[in-house]
Amino acid sequence: MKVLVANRGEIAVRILRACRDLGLPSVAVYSEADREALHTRYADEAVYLGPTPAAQSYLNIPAVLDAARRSGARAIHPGYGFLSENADFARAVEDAGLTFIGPRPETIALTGDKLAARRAARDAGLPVLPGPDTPLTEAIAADMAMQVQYPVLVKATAGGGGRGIRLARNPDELAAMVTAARKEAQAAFGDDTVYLEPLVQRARHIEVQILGDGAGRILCLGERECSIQRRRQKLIEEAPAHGLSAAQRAFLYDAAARVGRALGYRSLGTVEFLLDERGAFHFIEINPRIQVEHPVTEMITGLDLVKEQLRLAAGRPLRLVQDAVELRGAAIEARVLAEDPQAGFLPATGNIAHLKEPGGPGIRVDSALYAGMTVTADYDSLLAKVSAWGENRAGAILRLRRALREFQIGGVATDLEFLLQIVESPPFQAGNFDTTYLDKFDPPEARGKAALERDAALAAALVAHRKKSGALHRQEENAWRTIAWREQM
Amino acid sequence: MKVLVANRGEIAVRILRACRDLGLPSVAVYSEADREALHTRYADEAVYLGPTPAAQSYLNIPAVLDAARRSGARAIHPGYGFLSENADFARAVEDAGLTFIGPRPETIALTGDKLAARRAARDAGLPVLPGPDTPLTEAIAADMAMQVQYPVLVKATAGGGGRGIRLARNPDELAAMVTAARKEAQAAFGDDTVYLEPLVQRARHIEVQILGDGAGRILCLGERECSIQRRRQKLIEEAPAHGLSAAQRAFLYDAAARVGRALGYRSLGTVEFLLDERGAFHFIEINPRIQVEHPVTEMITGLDLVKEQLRLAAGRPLRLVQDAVELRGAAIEARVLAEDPQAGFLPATGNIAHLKEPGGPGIRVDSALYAGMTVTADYDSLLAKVSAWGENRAGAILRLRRALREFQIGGVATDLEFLLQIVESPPFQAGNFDTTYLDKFDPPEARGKAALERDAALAAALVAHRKKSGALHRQEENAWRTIAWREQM
Amino acid sequence: MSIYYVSIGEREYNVQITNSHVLVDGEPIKADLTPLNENGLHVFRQGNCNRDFYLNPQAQGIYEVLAEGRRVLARVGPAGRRANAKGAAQAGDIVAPMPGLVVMVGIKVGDCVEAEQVLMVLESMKMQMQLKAPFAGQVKQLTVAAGAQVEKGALLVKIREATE
Amino acid sequence: MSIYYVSIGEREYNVQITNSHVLVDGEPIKADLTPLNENGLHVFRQGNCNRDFYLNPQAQGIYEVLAEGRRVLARVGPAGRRANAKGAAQAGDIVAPMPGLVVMVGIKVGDCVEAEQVLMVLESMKMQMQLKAPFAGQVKQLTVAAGAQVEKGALLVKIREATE
Repeated sequence: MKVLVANRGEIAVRILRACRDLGLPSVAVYSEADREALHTRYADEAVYLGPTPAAQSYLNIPAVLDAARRSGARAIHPGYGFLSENADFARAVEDAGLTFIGPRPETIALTGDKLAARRAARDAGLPVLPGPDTPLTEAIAADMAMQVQYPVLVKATAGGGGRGIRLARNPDELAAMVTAARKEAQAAFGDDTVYLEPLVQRARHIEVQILGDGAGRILCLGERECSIQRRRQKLIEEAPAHGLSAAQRAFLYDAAARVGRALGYRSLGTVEFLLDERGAFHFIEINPRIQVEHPVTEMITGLDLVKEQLRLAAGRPLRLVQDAVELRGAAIEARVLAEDPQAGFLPATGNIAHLKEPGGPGIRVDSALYAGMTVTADYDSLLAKVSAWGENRAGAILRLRRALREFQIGGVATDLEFLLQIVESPPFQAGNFDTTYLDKFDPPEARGKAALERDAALAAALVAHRKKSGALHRQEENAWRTIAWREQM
Repeated sequence: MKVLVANRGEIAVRILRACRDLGLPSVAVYSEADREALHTRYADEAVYLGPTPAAQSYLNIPAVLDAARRSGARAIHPGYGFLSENADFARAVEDAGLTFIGPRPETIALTGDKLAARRAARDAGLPVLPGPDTPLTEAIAADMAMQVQYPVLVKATAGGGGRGIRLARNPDELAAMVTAARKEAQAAFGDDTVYLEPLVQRARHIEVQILGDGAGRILCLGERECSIQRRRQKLIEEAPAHGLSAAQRAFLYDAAARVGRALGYRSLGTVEFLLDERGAFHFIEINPRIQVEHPVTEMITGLDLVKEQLRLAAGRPLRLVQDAVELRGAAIEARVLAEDPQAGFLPATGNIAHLKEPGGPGIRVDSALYAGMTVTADYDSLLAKVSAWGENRAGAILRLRRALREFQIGGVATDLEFLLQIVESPPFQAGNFDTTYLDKFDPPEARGKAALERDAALAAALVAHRKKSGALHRQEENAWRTIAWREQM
Repeated sequence: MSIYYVSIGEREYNVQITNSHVLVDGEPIKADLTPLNENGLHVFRQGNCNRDFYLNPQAQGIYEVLAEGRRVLARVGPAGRRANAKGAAQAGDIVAPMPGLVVMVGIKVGDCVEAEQVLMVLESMKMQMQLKAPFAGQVKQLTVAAGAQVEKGALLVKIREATE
Repeated sequence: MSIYYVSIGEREYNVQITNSHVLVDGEPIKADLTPLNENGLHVFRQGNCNRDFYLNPQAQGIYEVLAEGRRVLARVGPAGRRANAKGAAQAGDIVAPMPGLVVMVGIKVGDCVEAEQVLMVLESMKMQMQLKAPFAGQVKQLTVAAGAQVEKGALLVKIREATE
């Protein structure tokens, strides 16, 4: 089965690695900006899709299908983002006689409509947040504004990735927020349908990984916690979620499996819940694809989720029974982004002139980086994922901290220091956080900051001096070395 | 507890990582050749030991003790090699009021004398190869030459690392091999005592990892197989050993624990056995230190062996009971050496101008490499260890293969291609090998070798051409790109 | 002897370098910086402490310094002349706060704008950002059109107080 | 047009390069080599296949090429002149087969040696190697003493057949 990976960056490399591990021939696709990208060099073949804008390349359905046809690929893995949640794409792939590595098109369509997914979850007996089952307009909002419990969220039914969501704090704000959310949803998803959902205060984001065979059998591969978010973007994820009781976990897994069975779910999926202060779960949505944060589940289950997807897509049955799924230890992932915390987390670009990825016991790095790579503003800002496994959560945190300190990316601003600050913060270490943790996050000044800055100033002056002195510098450097040397003896 | 790591290279970095994970302050030591080595930059402090030759630096006991005194270290971890099996060093460390992270000096002395270790093992009820319990001289050899079963090994009692061993095939060879072994042993270990041991034909090398608290409690952390050796040097190691029966495994663990208890063993140790064709184990020796190949045990047990050593050294009790030790999946390690297979595996040196270590699911890299590092001939040739975990042996092999293909080290010859050839060879994959596997190993010509060489020739000519054309080359390159581009569209 | 003025954030350091020693703000520092490769990786040695320092010269005398998981931008002023950390931008000069694509331009030269009025929208890595007028005034210059790719720091618009 | 003779092992390739195409042994090849950084990493593109090629120029026109887990040494002879893969060493010239330390020298200039006689011992990465006389003869030249550090390929001893 020749597999075409309709994606780029770390997830394309991740999927191509699984293809290699299974001995499957692979095809990468690329846009003009990605002509030399690592994923094109990792695959057996690489096919050009189109110009740099995603709409003309990675989102261009005819181009992707044509690449599959030209390369003789028999199956398409969409990764996450791009076309992964596009039911029309999944259908077009199947109509072309190819295998879509993911849920059935109708499942993708259903999960893509948040109101429909909510109805399906409720029908399957899952706890769902109260709220009307119908789309909201400004007129309806005005009618019901006084009956709503505030604060309340206005959410796009086609939403995803934290976009198309607005918070209304009181009846006066509601109509305006409906307008704002509809406008953003229209721009982002081409669909301005929105609905109401109560805001769960101090909520934790807990999600369950499921794997289905499409014939009613569902495996539940444990949960992940993704409460560490900045502007609704997950930043640090872990498995398992800390502090859940056995009863909570049993409830969660049962709920996830139930909705999976109800949908006859095929391939990987994630059932997302909010956990409120009182310990109750509320279904929010289903993500019908591999998640960015899947490595933490792989680390605690010992499974290779992409390999399982590929095996199922090749027509094999589910390999495991639920009782054979054993969870071991704890794993935490941090997302290394090309965003500059010192400049309000604005996207950063540049050439990665220097790169040193971390290693050693318990560390896994997923990236598509290489020294010399240019980070452009064309796609998203995820550079790498660092995941750490430990016998328990505390051990995983310490290893993650070690790995973040080892990671060196020169030439482009990243959030590495910010990730370190989170990982080193006592509330995070104590597991005392919810999805609003980063809203109020104000790390103390790092120990030794003044000395480090002085040393950095000195080092920069020395390099500038040597640059100026040109040929002289070797000589002077040797003088320097001799001095330092003498002082150590 | 401030820890001084009396070693260099990957194992020094490995131990320093464990110190970071436990929050212990650390001290590196270095010779003149290692002034900028990664381990000096990884530790909190770095202390100069002496000139480049190991005898004046890493083997210099007073210098190491002085470094500990000057830095205020409270414990010393010797790693493997260098002073790790030197009982005098362990005693000197304890006499200086410091903690030696390893077995008691008397245990090291005993295991360092292979005849004494053999007696101890036999007394503990372990199966030991037949042979006189006394040292051998040429005169004794001449007397007994006719009674010996050939082939037979002449081994140095102080031996280690595969040195000081000679094979005698018949009575006529025996005396000469005794002389040769004594000479090599004297040169290598300063002790020319040798003894006789029957050669076990088609043997597999199986070893058991133990961890003792020094008070009689021994944990048995599974076995490793290290039969893939070149000239008695382990090259690929795995855990668990494939194809053992439950009864064999129970016998092995019981034997290892028994000798460990008999010695009141403290810290990490490895009990080595040969497994003969008929499925019987024969004790050969005990290694009183962390092994190069410990990562495979860490991967299947989920334990961090160095952290366990450090905890025990800090006075904590053993954390686990035997029943809590669970083995999961399979792990295989390959040693990346600066040795040139195309030149008879002679050591290679050079500057690592380009470096790309592998990553992704199931891969662990232990190294002290960095781009720009100079590999010298001063110490041993181990550059990096690549370890792969899989749900089973076949899965681990495929991932290891993927990682070896990803690994790029430019500027110094390595055995990477040779490792790939082994990992890809059907007998290795089938588990059909013994310690002589590499003696007769003759891999088939790689698929696509001719095309690859032609492409390499073309690429080298292009680079030479561009170098010659100097400033012109950008322009030409662009022409090239345009052509290639056009042809793809 | 050479003197450099180095700015990091709000702080400025005076670094004096001679062949045998350095002074930072007048205080002698025993330290040593040795390149490990040609890409900018160095070891910074001070006392018994060896540290990886990555130094990457960028435009305008700015050095990116990575050390111990942190990233610092150091602006080195030429010997004997103070660095100007703020640059020469005037109030009302709107520069690109990030690299990206101009997806919308809502003004033209000569327009009068209100304070907080959206002038244009930039997009980078799927994130959109509105650039607003810092005060009421008139558009004196506009350097880009929708569809343009801009670098961080590029001057996009000049607003000046209306001079009726 | 430029012509290069490239030797890999026993095989020699004739590479012709013009501005618009290359021929290898007379056959046109559609391929493209683009540098990815300044350290020697390239992408080699041929048809629908992109491959990492690392190219590292070494002494004497030799290029180290890493690709697909393999390492190849390619000797590029200057345009129009064939490379000599064997070099100019004569029989009886003993060169260092590996870099290392000379730990013992058992001969001096003028000594007569037997075939297989140990001339000196080299040590590298804890491995010792004896260098032996290839035939009986006389030591004409000795370039090192015990304790010397030698590079791979360095001439250590010249043995010539005894000319009694």
